[in-house]
Amino acid sequence: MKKIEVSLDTVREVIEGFYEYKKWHFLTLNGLALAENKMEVQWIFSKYEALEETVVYFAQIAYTDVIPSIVDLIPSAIISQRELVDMFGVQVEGSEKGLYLDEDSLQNPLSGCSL
Amino acid sequence: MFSSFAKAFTNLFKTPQTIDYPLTPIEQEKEHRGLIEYGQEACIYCLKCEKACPPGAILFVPVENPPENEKNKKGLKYHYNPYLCIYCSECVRACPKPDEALWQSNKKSLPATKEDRVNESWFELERLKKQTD
Amino acid sequence: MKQTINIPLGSQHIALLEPVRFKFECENEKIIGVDSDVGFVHRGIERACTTKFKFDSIGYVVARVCGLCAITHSLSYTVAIEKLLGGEISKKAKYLRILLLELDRIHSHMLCLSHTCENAGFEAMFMRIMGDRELVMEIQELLTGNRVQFDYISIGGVNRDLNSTVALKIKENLYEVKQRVLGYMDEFTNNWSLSLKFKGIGALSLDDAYIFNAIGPLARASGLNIDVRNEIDYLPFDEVGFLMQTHSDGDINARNLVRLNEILNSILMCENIINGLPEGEIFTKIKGKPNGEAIVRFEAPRGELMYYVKGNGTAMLDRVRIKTPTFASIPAFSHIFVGQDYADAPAILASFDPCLSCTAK
Amino acid sequence: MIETLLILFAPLIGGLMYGFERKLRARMQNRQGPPLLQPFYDMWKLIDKQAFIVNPYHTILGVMHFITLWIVVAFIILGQNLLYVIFLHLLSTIFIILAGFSVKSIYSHIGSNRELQAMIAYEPILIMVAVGFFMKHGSFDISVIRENGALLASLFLLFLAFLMVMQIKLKKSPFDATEAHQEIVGGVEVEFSGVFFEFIYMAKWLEYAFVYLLLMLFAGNNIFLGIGLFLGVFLLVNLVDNATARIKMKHLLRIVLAIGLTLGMWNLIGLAYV
Repeated sequence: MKKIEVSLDTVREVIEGFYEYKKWHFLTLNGLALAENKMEVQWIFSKYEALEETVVYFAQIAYTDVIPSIVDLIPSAIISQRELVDMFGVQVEGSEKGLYLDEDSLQNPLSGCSL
Repeated sequence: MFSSFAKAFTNLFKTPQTIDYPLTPIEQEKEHRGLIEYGQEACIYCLKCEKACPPGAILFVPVENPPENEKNKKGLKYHYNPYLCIYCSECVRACPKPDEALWQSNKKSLPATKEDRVNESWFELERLKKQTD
Repeated sequence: MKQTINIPLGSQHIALLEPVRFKFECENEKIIGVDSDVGFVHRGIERACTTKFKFDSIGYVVARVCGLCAITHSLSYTVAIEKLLGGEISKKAKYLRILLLELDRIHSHMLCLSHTCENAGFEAMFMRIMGDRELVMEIQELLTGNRVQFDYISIGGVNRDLNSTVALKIKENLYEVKQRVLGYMDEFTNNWSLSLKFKGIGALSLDDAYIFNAIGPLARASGLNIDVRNEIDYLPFDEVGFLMQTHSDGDINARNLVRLNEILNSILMCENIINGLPEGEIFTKIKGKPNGEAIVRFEAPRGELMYYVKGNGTAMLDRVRIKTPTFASIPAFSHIFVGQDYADAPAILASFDPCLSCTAK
Repeated sequence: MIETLLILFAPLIGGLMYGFERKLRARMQNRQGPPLLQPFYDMWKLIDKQAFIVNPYHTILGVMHFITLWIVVAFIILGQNLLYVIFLHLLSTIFIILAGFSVKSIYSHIGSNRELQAMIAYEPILIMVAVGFFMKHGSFDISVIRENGALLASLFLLFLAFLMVMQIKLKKSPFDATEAHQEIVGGVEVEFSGVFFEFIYMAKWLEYAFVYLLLMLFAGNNIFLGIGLFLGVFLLVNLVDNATARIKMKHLLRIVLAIGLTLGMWNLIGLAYV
């Protein structure tokens, strides 16, 4: 597992430069609640037909930040982005709330601050 | 298509695979993981099983009159909730005296009815447990 | 005037006994747009793993994410913890883990095949495959003590040893299953009415499989070489005879054939394991508290399953992230539906082998 | 007297046939299957269910469907005109199609659509069967057909075409797309409930009686051939049901019209010139 830190401003460019759709497999978008109202967002990729090659791009952000969308680069990212929005209550460009949780359920269950 | 056709026809003359369930009982495997059973005499009250149980289906709660077991110093009583149990047998593996104090049978638990009062009385025990901790 | 009709499939539907809703926008019976909703029964397992349970019992919690691939969930989690604790398990335990993993794959694939047949309106085939699936369920119960929730994996090894009578029974039953599977192979390729329902229906091209990050049998049926068993090193899949099964058509028929071939390959692997089971302990005690982060991937019957685990040196974990196969394939699903007939939609859906209890974890 | 009793008990006989068929089908699939009287237990249970009227026309049309079908079966038993029987049966099907269109459920609409398309496929064949009998006997009367000898040999191609119709009318694979419970949850019957669904359920039994009574006409006055034909075809229908998947509506139309009409035409041409 290789971890590379990026910032929210550059993440799109980095992923655009890195992602070759026949070489890399986009696994998922992962969130991680940190202390002091911060969270970590991870974009996880793995290489096709390679032994244990996982690359994680991560950025540490505040809950108020808006995460840029990568759906135009990787269409299947939409589903993870919407999950991130539902579970953490952060904003991701172009991803609405409400795919995983209903309105009357506990909101943002995984975020460290809202509970 | 014709093999299915022939199969459907030959199946007419075979004994069906399904059984008349409530009338013909199901044969239980000997090694089936079923209810947990407890032998009070052998228990040394180390509470390892209680700590190991993932869903918390085993509780040792103090009673007013301690049972006749000299190893039981705090006056604890074993309680087991078969409807919470996931039959993983972690408790049996944690037990220092398996087969005597705690073992797994191959019996299945019966469906809970209202009379079993699995919820309320169990919640009461859980509250009691919290108080003693 | 309104030109299209909306046909709902779910959230309760005969063809799919799981809470998911697809809303198809149709012209006559041709689907031109798909909308899906999956969040009917969110169970909050990820949160429970970090707030309610200690790390050593989470293996049993995540096994309850899904009934059909329970073994893959608990195995992935356990391997992640073993990675964090730095323990090495015995070779025999590794072999037994693969054995149960492959048995699970066999019965899960059989369930999917039977369900696909039922949704194509072929009830007899459904009953036939379901009946034969009992052979596998039986040996699973003998091996682990339960038919569905195996609870076989524990941190440091496996819970039960394989004795010689069970090994013999497994070999006998698997031989029988192999004969039956060869029979299905004939049925799936030669039945005229099934070919009308399956050939050329619900196709996914190789390029689309790359673009939508398709996984599992869905991707392999389109010719994409993705099988996590090929990409991991913590279990010795290459030693027991793993071979990747692919097809190039990408339609329902191709998916069925990929699944059938995988069953045959799994049977072969199980036989190899039983014949060459190494001597040794099945359980090694691993001590410590997890610290750090680990990503573990496994090939569940439906595709790639990913666990991300982060520990902080205490008994409670910081984060358990479960990426389930069906969840990751939803964009690909929605893409395939467009342009198909509504009459084919249930069969297409079943051929994806969706597992909504995984998705709503 | 026997005729009156037969007419009165026609739905029950159909129900027994349906129950037996469920048992037979279960055995073909290596199962035990429900008890023989399961359809009647179902009926008993349905009485307890709340009868929900979506709209009055829908309910009335459903009941009309049942009554017309009963009259159709009565006409066959009484030996009336075969052509009338076929057209009256058409009317009963139209009732259920209208019922399907009268509610808002999309499944019901698709079911009605499919029912209409299926009608286009099988109706010409039914009429050709009637014409075939007319060309042999010079009369459409069922009583005349029953008095004369078996026509199975001379109408054999029409008989083959009729077997396809049976598969559609009895809603059996491969031609059961009209009901297709995995796709459209039963089609036209989806909005009926409680006691009103019983009428639709009984209409299904009457459909059995109707189809098998038409089949027996091929045996004419030969009772043994009639019984043999009934048993053989009963088995065949279920075997085919167990060996095929449900094909789509467009395939159904193509196959039934192409093969069925051709077979029927050849038979009629043969009757006219040979």
